[in-house]
Amino acid sequence: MTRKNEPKRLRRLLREMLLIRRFEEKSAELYSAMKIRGFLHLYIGEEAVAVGVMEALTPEDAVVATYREHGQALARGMSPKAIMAEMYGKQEGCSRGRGGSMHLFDAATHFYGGNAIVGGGLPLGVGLALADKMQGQARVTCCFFGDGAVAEGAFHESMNLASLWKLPVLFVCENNLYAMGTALRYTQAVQDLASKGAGYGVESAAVDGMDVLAVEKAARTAVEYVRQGNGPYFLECRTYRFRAHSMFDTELYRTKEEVEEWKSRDPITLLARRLTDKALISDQEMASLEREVADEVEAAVAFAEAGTWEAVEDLTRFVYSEKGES
Amino acid sequence: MTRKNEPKRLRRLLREMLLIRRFEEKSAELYSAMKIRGFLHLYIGEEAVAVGVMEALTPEDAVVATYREHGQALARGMSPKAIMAEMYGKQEGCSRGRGGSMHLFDAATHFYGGNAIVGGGLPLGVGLALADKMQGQARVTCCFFGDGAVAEGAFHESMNLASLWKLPVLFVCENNLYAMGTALRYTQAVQDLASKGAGYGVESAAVDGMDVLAVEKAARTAVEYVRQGNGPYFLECRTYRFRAHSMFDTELYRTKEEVEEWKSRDPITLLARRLTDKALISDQEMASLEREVADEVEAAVAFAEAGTWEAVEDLTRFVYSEKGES
Amino acid sequence: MSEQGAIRATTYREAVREAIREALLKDERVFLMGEDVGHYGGCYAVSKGLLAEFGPERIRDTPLSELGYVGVGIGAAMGGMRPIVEVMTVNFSLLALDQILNNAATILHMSGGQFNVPLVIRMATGAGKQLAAQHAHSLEGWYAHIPGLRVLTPATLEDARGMLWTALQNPDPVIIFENNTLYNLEGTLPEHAGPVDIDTARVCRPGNDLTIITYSASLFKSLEAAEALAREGIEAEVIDLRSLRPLDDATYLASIAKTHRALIVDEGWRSGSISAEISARIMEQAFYDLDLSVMRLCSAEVPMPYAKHMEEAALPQVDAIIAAAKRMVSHG
Amino acid sequence: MSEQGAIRATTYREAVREAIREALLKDERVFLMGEDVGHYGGCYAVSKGLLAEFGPERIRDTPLSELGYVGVGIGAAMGGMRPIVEVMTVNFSLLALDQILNNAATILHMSGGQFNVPLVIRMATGAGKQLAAQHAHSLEGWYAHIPGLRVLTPATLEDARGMLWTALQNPDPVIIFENNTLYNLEGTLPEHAGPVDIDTARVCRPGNDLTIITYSASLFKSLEAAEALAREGIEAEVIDLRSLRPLDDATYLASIAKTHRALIVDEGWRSGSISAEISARIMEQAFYDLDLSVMRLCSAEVPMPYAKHMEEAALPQVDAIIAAAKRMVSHG
Ligand SMILES: Cc1ncc(C[n+]2csc(CCOP(=O)(O)OP(=O)(O)O)c2C)c(N)n1
Ligand SMILES: Cc1ncc(C[n+]2csc(CCOP(=O)(O)OP(=O)(O)O)c2C)c(N)n1
Ligand SMILES: [Mg+2]
Ligand SMILES: [Mg+2]
Repeated sequence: MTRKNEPKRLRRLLREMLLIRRFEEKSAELYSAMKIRGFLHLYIGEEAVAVGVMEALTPEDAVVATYREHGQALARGMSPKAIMAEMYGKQEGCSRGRGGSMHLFDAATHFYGGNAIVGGGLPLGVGLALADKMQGQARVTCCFFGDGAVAEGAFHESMNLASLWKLPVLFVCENNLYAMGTALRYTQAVQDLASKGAGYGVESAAVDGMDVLAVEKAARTAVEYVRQGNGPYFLECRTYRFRAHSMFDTELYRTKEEVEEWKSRDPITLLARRLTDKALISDQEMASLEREVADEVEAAVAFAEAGTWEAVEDLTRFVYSEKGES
Repeated sequence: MTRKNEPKRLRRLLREMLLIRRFEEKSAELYSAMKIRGFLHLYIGEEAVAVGVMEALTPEDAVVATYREHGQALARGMSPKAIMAEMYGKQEGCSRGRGGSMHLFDAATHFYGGNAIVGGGLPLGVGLALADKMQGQARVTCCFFGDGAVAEGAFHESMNLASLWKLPVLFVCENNLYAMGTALRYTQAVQDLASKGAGYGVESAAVDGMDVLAVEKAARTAVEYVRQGNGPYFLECRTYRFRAHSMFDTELYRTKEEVEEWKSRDPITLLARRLTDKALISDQEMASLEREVADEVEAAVAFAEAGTWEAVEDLTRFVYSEKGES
Repeated sequence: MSEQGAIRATTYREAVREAIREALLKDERVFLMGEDVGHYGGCYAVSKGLLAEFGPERIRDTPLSELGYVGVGIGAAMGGMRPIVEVMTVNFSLLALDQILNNAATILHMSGGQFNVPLVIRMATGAGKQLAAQHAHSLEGWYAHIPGLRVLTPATLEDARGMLWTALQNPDPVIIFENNTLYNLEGTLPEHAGPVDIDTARVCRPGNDLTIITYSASLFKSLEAAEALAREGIEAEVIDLRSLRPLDDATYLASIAKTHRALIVDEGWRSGSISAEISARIMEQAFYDLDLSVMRLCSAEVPMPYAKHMEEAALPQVDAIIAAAKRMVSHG
Repeated sequence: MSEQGAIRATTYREAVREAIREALLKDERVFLMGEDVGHYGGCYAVSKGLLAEFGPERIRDTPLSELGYVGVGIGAAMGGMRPIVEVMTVNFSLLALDQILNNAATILHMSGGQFNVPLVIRMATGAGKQLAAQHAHSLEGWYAHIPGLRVLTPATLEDARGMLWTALQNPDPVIIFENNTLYNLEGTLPEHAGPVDIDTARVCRPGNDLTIITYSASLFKSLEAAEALAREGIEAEVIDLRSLRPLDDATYLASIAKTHRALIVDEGWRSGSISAEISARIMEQAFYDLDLSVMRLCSAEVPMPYAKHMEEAALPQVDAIIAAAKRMVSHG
């Protein structure tokens, strides 16, 4: 991260957020067009979290995410084509069409899934970190989850285990203030989530999740701490989802005003403004960024459209490993 | 609790602890004699906790306990006869011989069981408190559990729910430093258990669990707080079990010295000494206390011996309620 | 016009909502508790409007703490309330299974009959919406293994409307499984439709050629298959089990005594399914009534795939029912 | 002297310990994790001495966090280790069932074959020690319902010694159920006893008059019954299933083709038991081989009672096996 390359880097971060945004806007359209089915949870509004955190990780690090994981998957560098094909249910999808939107997986980028049981990914993440520690690997496992997951027993048990054994886990809580339609104030006696680390002896911090650079900075501190063998770190990113929880949500539980207020802090606009203010990006460059991203999304859709259906005869594959898979 | 009656009250507390002690010593003998079977978890050394806490409760309050619950059951005023008969497996037992040592129940004294899933009683206790609150009852539910239970997700979820809904629960953690054979330092990243209340906004305190008067005092403060509608309270009682975890334990995990050191703070000796020091009990009185207690234990054994076996034909009773039981 | 009043159009979802509303109105000990039941209106919109009508004490949003709040429901039931605990789907209920099996189902027995647990748990179940391997399993038959529980599977509007109250009158824990594909089911109910029994299976369509035993969403596939079979001269008797624990053996055995052929259609995974139990019972109790062995059509033994064609292939479908029935009839 | 070396006296407990030791010695990716496996030496003394030999990293005591550490085992398996996770008893494993079913059993499939979970979970199971309703259930047959898992039930010393290594070579999750009444079982094993297959059932005693299908601790009751029956001229073929998922249908079907009578002895609750599945399969695949319907002897459908006489009455016993066998033979 030399000063010289910084403008370029910032433009890349902007591009990454933009790709998530446009990819998901397209996904919503495709959902309405019935090309994508099942549950579709959009990350729109929260892009700074995935992009900022991922920037602090190395390609060797491991990632565990939730059902709202398009952002993480894209920021991780997974192919938009494979993700889109997955949501189409095509065998060219990253999970061969078996997983859908909630279960994106990619061994190549150490993306250990899309887990759709709230809190279900946390013990997994701790286990990956245990394996790394026992094998003497320097890898960090970054585990994303929502504010809702903090109430689950899995959170409690995972935080304690990771701390007790000083494991290299970065717990990233995406606090968007709602678990589905239930506001944090109805589910947590103590709503300052970052304060919960103390009960487990886990170093913690909270950060503005709408500011990608703030997230990145906090994540770098956290990753550094973890990588040095100090044990886990709990990073609360305060963010907001601009869209409904899933495509079925009528959003009775929050006001338009609240949504609008948060939208005024759109992470993409925030970074774009910063770049234009400092004249680090021209209107032309901005337009070409948009064009590139649009092309990439279009290419993903084309790939998915051209994808093929797995043969029904293969239905019971992957229940057990095939020979030579171990 | 007038000053005048205080000596009498202290002698009663001593007697209660002594009853637990002698009852359990007898139980251990009967276990060796194969009269009692299954798991038998002795409370010896921890008597001050049950007796001190129970002293702060009213007869209307509810109690939820663990598999190590002879002490709570006796301090609660359950019949030693019914408890002993239960451990014999006789139908005169408090749970008709269906439950055994780990599952003592008694509707009359609001004793909601002996729960043998570690942490399993906590949600139950919260639910009883919720029912009371919704029905406008002033009752407190007192829920006992061990240090081991604190690691369970059930603890986390129960603490949060009780605090969120401001329910009248007194959480009493009997921290005897070991969960079976695993020392607290191997299971908790943060070993100051009372500090865990903070993460849930639950008022908390720790107390010397070998001193029945200290326990009582702390419990009175806690019960008062809860009864006034302030929500739950978490009381950590620091104590020690003098005996093995259960009758199968070879105690490889702790030193004789450690056990001896704690034994030097035997809660019964401590109170007895205090009483003799202040000349509130004479040697004769002490001896007659012992005799009374011995008689009571003997009577319990005689009752259990004389008890009868439930007919095998009734095996499948109580899987579902019988008519008119609702 | 019957004494139940005029006939109105409604849906399965509304029928469940009406049942909850009625219970809340009739018995002040009743309350509804679960994730998103209040402000969100229920993940399947079942409880929409109830928060406004009954307030947050009785329409109680919970944190994501399945083990915790199911246990709280058990305690509240023991404490004199009549909770209806909603778990979003049976897949998440595994987090609460310890409380369900080790407490709800055992406390009456462990306490020698002293404490019963009058709790109702409602859960969505079933596949069909491409929700994949953590949201689409049908474990209701699996739950039916547990002594101490009653397990209900309302398929019809009448049962969606009527089973809840009866369950609430039951002194012991009852789990009601609502198949997620049924919520939009349309039909009619009398205005004052009320409680129904929860003890017996129901013959939904009479027939002499074979008996199709099924429950929940598969009932409609079975009825559709039976119509198609009828056009080819095969009359299938279709039985809706309604309760998976206890099973009403008498109803299906009576049918088999007449048809001599039994086909079970079951959305659960085949091995260890409730259909295995039914098959075993038929053999034990009606071996000599059978012209040929009982057949089972179940879900493929695979975590539910996302892709539509794969999900469809994993589930028992109308065509497969028709084909199986024809094979059975032509055989005997 | 065979190539397995000299025959030595041993116990089931020691056989399991030796299996764990061997795995730890042979493969550095293997570690043992669970409650009280280290300092306490294992709640059934299985892992006694291993902490001293292998240290706390590889003999890893866990907090009471079943959901958590089973999930950690899954993650560690995905991360390249070969964990042996011990859950004290199957009763407590319900706390971890979400991780087992929704993660361990589904991740290979959900990931389209990318991530397998080479995890072994060991649990004690079974009744017989008056441990009552939260410590004494036999749910191994219930676990066999779950696609993606393999479920093993070693009954013999040979299997206690040999199944673990084979399970560790399996790329997918395996659950090994050890019946708590077997740990003290005495017998002999060759010095170098090693891995055994985990795919097939075993005919433990040949016979022509009826087939007794069983597994785990009930094997010994069945063998005892068979001896008694032999004294009355009835030769029972006794089959130890060994694996409950997958079931080795071929072995018991071959036996039934010969005996025409099948009795299943199963310590699980009857309704929805693995014996129901076996009964259904026999009917489906060997209907015309049967002289009479398959019989099941299972546990009474009751949370396990504490009192000794009641617990005994709840379980399938030798006398009942003998009586059932006689009834079946005299019938056909
Ligand atoms: C154990 C479990 N319970 C319930 C659900 C249903 N559900 C899916 S997402 C969700 C809300 C989760 O909220 P949060 O953790 O804050 O994440 P967010 O969706 O806000 O990103 C719920 C209740 C589930 N998937 N898993
Ligand atoms: C969920 C669960 N896991 C494991 C056990 C086995 N077990 C019984 S008691 C016990 C130790 C509990 O320790 P603690 O909570 O400190 O209570 P203590 O026995 O010291 O009173 C264990 C591991 C159990 N009963 N339940
Ligand atoms: Mg959220
Ligand atoms: Mg303890």
